[in-house]
Amino acid sequence: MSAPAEPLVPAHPHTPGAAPALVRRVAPACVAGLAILALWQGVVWVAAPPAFILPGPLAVVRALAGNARLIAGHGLATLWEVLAGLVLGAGLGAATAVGLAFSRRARVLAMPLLVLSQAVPVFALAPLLTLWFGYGMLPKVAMAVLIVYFPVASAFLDGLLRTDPGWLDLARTMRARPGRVMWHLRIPAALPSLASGLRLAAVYAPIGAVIGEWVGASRGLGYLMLLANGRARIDLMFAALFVLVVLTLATRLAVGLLCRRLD
Amino acid sequence: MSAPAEPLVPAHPHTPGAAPALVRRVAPACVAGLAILALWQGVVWVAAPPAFILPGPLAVVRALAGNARLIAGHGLATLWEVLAGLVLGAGLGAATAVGLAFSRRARVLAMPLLVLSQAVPVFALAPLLTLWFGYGMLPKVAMAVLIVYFPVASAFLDGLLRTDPGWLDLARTMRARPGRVMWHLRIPAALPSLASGLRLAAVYAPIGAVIGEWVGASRGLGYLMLLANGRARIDLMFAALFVLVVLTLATRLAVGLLCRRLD
Amino acid sequence: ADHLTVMLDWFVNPDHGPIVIAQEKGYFADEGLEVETIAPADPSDPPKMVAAGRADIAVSYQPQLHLQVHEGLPLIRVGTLVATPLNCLLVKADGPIGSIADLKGRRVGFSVSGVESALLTAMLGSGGLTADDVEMVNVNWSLSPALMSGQVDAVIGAFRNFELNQMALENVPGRCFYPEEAGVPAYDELIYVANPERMDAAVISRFLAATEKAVQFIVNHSQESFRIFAATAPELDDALNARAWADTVPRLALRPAALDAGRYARFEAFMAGAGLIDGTLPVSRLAVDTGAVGEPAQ
Amino acid sequence: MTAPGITLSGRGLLGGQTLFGPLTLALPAGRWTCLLGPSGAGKSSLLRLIAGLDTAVRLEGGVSFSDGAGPQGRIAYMAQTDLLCPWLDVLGNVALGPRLRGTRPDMARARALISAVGLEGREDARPGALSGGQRQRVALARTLMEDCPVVLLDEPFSALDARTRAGMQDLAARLLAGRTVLLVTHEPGEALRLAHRLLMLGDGALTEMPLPDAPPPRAPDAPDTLTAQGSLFRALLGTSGSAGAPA
Amino acid sequence: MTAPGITLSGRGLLGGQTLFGPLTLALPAGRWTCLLGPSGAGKSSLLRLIAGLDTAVRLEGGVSFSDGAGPQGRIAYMAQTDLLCPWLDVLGNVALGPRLRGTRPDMARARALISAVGLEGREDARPGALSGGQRQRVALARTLMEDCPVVLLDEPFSALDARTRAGMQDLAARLLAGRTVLLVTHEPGEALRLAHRLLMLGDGALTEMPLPDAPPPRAPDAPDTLTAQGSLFRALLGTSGSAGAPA
Ligand SMILES: Nc1ncnc2c1ncn2[C@@H]1O[C@H](COP(=O)(O)OP(=O)(O)OP(=O)(O)O)[C@@H](O)[C@H]1O
Ligand SMILES: Nc1ncnc2c1ncn2[C@@H]1O[C@H](COP(=O)(O)OP(=O)(O)OP(=O)(O)O)[C@@H](O)[C@H]1O
Ligand SMILES: [Mg+2]
Ligand SMILES: [Mg+2]
Repeated sequence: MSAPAEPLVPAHPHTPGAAPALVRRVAPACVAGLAILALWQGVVWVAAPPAFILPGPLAVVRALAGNARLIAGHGLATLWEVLAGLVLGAGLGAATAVGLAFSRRARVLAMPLLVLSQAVPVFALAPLLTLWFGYGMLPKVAMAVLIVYFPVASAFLDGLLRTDPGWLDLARTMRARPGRVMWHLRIPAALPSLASGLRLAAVYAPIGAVIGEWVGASRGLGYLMLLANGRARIDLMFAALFVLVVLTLATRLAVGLLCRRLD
Repeated sequence: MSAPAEPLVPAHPHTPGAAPALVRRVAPACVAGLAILALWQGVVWVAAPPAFILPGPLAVVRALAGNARLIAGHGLATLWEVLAGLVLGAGLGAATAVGLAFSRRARVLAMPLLVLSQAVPVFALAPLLTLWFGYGMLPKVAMAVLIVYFPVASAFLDGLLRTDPGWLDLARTMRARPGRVMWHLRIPAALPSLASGLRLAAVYAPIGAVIGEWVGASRGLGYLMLLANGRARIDLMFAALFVLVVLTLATRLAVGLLCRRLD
Repeated sequence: ADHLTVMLDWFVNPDHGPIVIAQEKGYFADEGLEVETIAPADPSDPPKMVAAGRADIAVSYQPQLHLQVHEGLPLIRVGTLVATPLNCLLVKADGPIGSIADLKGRRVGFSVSGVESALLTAMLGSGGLTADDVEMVNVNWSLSPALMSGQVDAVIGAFRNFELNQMALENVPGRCFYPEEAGVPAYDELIYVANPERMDAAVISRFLAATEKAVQFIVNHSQESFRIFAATAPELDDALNARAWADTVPRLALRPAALDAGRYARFEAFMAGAGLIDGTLPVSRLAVDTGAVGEPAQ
Repeated sequence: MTAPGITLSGRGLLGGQTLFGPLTLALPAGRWTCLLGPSGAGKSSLLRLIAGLDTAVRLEGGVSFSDGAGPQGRIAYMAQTDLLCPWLDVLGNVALGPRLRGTRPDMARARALISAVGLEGREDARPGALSGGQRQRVALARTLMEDCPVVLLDEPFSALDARTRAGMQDLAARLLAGRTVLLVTHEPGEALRLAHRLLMLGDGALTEMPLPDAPPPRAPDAPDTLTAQGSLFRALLGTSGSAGAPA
Repeated sequence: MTAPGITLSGRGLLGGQTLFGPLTLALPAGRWTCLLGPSGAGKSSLLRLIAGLDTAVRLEGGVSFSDGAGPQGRIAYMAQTDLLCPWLDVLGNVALGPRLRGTRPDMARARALISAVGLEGREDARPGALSGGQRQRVALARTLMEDCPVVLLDEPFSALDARTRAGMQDLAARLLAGRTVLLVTHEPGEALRLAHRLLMLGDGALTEMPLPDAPPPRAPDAPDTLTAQGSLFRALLGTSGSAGAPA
């Protein structure tokens, strides 16, 4: 009797199936969107928070439709900040990790500064940022960069410090130059860790931009949310929040797709 | 001629040296503290921001000394929140990662919710949290948990999904139970990723607690900082901030030491 | 004793003097009340919590009340804490802004509230300007630092009893343009709001009576009352609060329960005119005098 | 526990190309089948196909067991790499199978196997502290610990010196007597010692090779073993392998 | 580029215990030295000590080169595991050395080596798509690519079938003629084909073994090679190894 092996244990999770990557990723996103809406409606039904604390999806959809152009404009501003922050922050973070991976002494000195950069709350930083960068797009991007930077640097550095010692031995007998070892061995071997950091950063970038907008802004979803909150337009605030969540999910999805190549 | 091999490429970075771990870790911390002070004084000298934006270290030390008991009391409150948040958040995050590692379908559904939990700004969440948890220590711990949770879950999950397929093949021929494979193979193999997540979380936990204190508090460093900031007691604010930074560094250091066993 | 949860608008500060003093001097206890105060970090939370039934009384702002009632929050003003506007348009005393008209082409910072742009627009109108003549920037957490460091030329949303003193202490003296002198109808900055569907008018009357006694004590014994206030928490005992206390005392409502219906009608009309609300509601939907016999809230 | 016979038949496709076959690989029940063949011929792939594991090689055909049941839970598989868990000590690695199944491992048996593979006293060592041959022996002990009716061994003795190798062969022959065993090896002498059936995979086809009459395990220095070894060796050197003529 | 002779002398300590020695391991300049010995005897450790790499074994003594210089940059080391980079294709792996030194790799040479090890046409394959023996040959090609006066090979042919193995031996013998080579192997026949000097590490001591008179590489089926092989095999089986008597 022919017995094509039945999987007893799930096969390697990254094994690609038959459908093209995009479809396989977009379908889940739709499911995900529905899941969020369902959760939301569920919370509204079960916990029954008053509408001025958490309005139901319907009210928010109505606000979304009624303020589509307004929200789109602010959303676009935030989107640019997110993209700029993500690219710059990831680049700086990766560069920092590589720099720190070279020298234990540098790590001892710089790690606290990295930690410091995350430990200082925005409102302490905000006046400094605006003093240096003014009120344009710069402080928002700076904030997104700051928030993206750390997980990328930290996760990538962890990976760079875990290079298989066998490869390092090999490099040593090959009389390799440290820079070359970094580029040809340690960095490629640590790419999965970089991907891990980037996936985290993708989630943090939008909230970073929004926080940057609180520092001082006249545009963006963060600004719109604060404004709507101040005007007791809770439905509008949640509509903007909804767009922010969608933007975050989309960023995470895109970065996730890009990162599959690094794993 | 005897030629004891000279290292051409740095040896494996985790190779322990001769000094005991504690000393090797505490000395850097002191160096780090000095580095931060130096950077701070440097910024004050070079950029010369007005004292109401960034006071010099001296003024802050004076404020620290003058308000030692006040700050210590608030610091202690925050410390408990941080510890509770870290333990709970890391536990929940690790548990989530393990749960999600079992099923691709669960991941597709749950990842967006995880992302959602990070994408929603505090001030939208705050009324909900207070509605559910009141004004005690609970909403602060909840906020720290929320912030710790995500990097732990995300990084650990990444690791759990990267198990060497060879081991999974072995497990399959051994007719292993999925739960056992998780416990005996996938989790141990992913511990370095968990460590990566925990190291990140250690940095985020204090800021999470502080953000929780903004949700509504009459204790804690976050409360003290906002109060001092609102009342332009910038020296007091920076004194509290300094304590927060030290607390964050200490948390990171402690978690880092614990995590060496996982790498 | 009846338990009463009171949410302040923000962290404890001299604006809350009457509540703190009533607590410390035992006036609440005298009225058979057990009052718990809670300080939030976001001033827009307390009314929501009262509307949601998580607190009995919230300290809020009159302009906010108009917005919130129009958005359907079950809220009503039951008393007054500070009976004048505190908000002001703040500039540097030695800066280039000598009059509102000088703001043309300048940058004005504001904080979270949505009302402030309406106030500013009205004030600009008194100087012959429109909203398009200035650039509005949300500076959120740092009103006075933004002004003092020259990032903006003026800020709206600063409190005259605080930010002025704060700037003086930093040796960057400031100057206020007062909304009520520049085209904005006078309003009550700080009010007590309750949920009309849940509130017990009699208990609230007793609460207001206690704070009235506290206001009297503060007005009569300004120095001593500040010492009592400052002794409640170490972080309150500083030079700024001492100065702010003195500037706050004359603005406290001497009759917390008293309702000036015309003031609410005028501000409702102003808000409608500024396009912040659609139509106007009767004052009875906005405010109530809990002591008025035989006149239940509608 | 009776050992089933196994038959794999069909064609192995790699990408669009045929790697081997169509062929039929029959493993007689309770017997040792040894598989020789040039590097890259598809020996490991055949093993994995029988074990029911994913391979890059697609089998156009099927695998059948003489008792009609599937491969589940009755195949012990020793891969070409040792696949030891670095976080477990030697004892833990040997007892991995029962642990993964959630049954109580027979620790006495595990210890006995460790000492049988010559690692007594190293029970607490981590794989990182073992030499290559020691690691391979731990993997062997782990496979023997499984006590399965079907055992697939992919070059299980390749990292061992002659003496240790002979010892391990004896051990395996003794403990796996009566099991259906498929042994992939590059050592003709090893195959001649252990095989009931000796197959050569070359040019995509299986060829059965002659064996001495004596039943395995055969003495390595018995005259007809040596004769067979000589002729097998010459046959192997004549096989067209994937290694080109050295330039 | 003249190949230096190398002498390692001293005692190897593992924890507090002596693993080997005191002994002197002399590699004659420009000659092949083959090292046999039971699993766990310390062969790989000796190799790593000569290469100047970290080992768990501490050498109480030293390594000296006949020309007085150090090991830097003139040792090619092929470890017991292949250490291929999974993100590089075969060509990239073979050309790793020059890349790491920042010099321009001689791609024609790399391709020639790949085809010499029998992997022509697989230049673009990733290590994950190679069989065990193919991976080992890529590692060999990478080592040969280094073109160093000193070459340390740790069981370089262990995963290869007899025919491919013979081809690789010929290739290595030809390309490494005149180099100082230390070859660790478990195959007596291999040692007898290639060695100028044949050493046995056993019971912590080095023993020199007799070799046929013909110079290497010797024909595997020459009569005195076969005779020597028989006696060496018997000697090896008599050596007390670390594997206990199978229980
Ligand atoms: N993922 C893959 N993609 C393409 N080809 C592959 C892949 N995996 C294996 N191969 C090829 O399949 C063939 C068979 O591989 P297999 O591992 O079965 O060989 P083998 O006979 O075990 O060789 P060895 O004796 O060297 O271990 C090899 O030529 C190999 O290059
Ligand atoms: N980190 C370590 N800690 C303790 N012992 C170790 C460590 N590394 C190696 N050893 C021991 O050192 C001894 C020599 O190891 P080595 O790898 O040199 O052996 P080998 O002769 O190459 O064996 P094989 O033929 O199996 O490869 C072994 O007994 C091994 O268990
Ligand atoms: Mg194979
Ligand atoms: Mg070895």
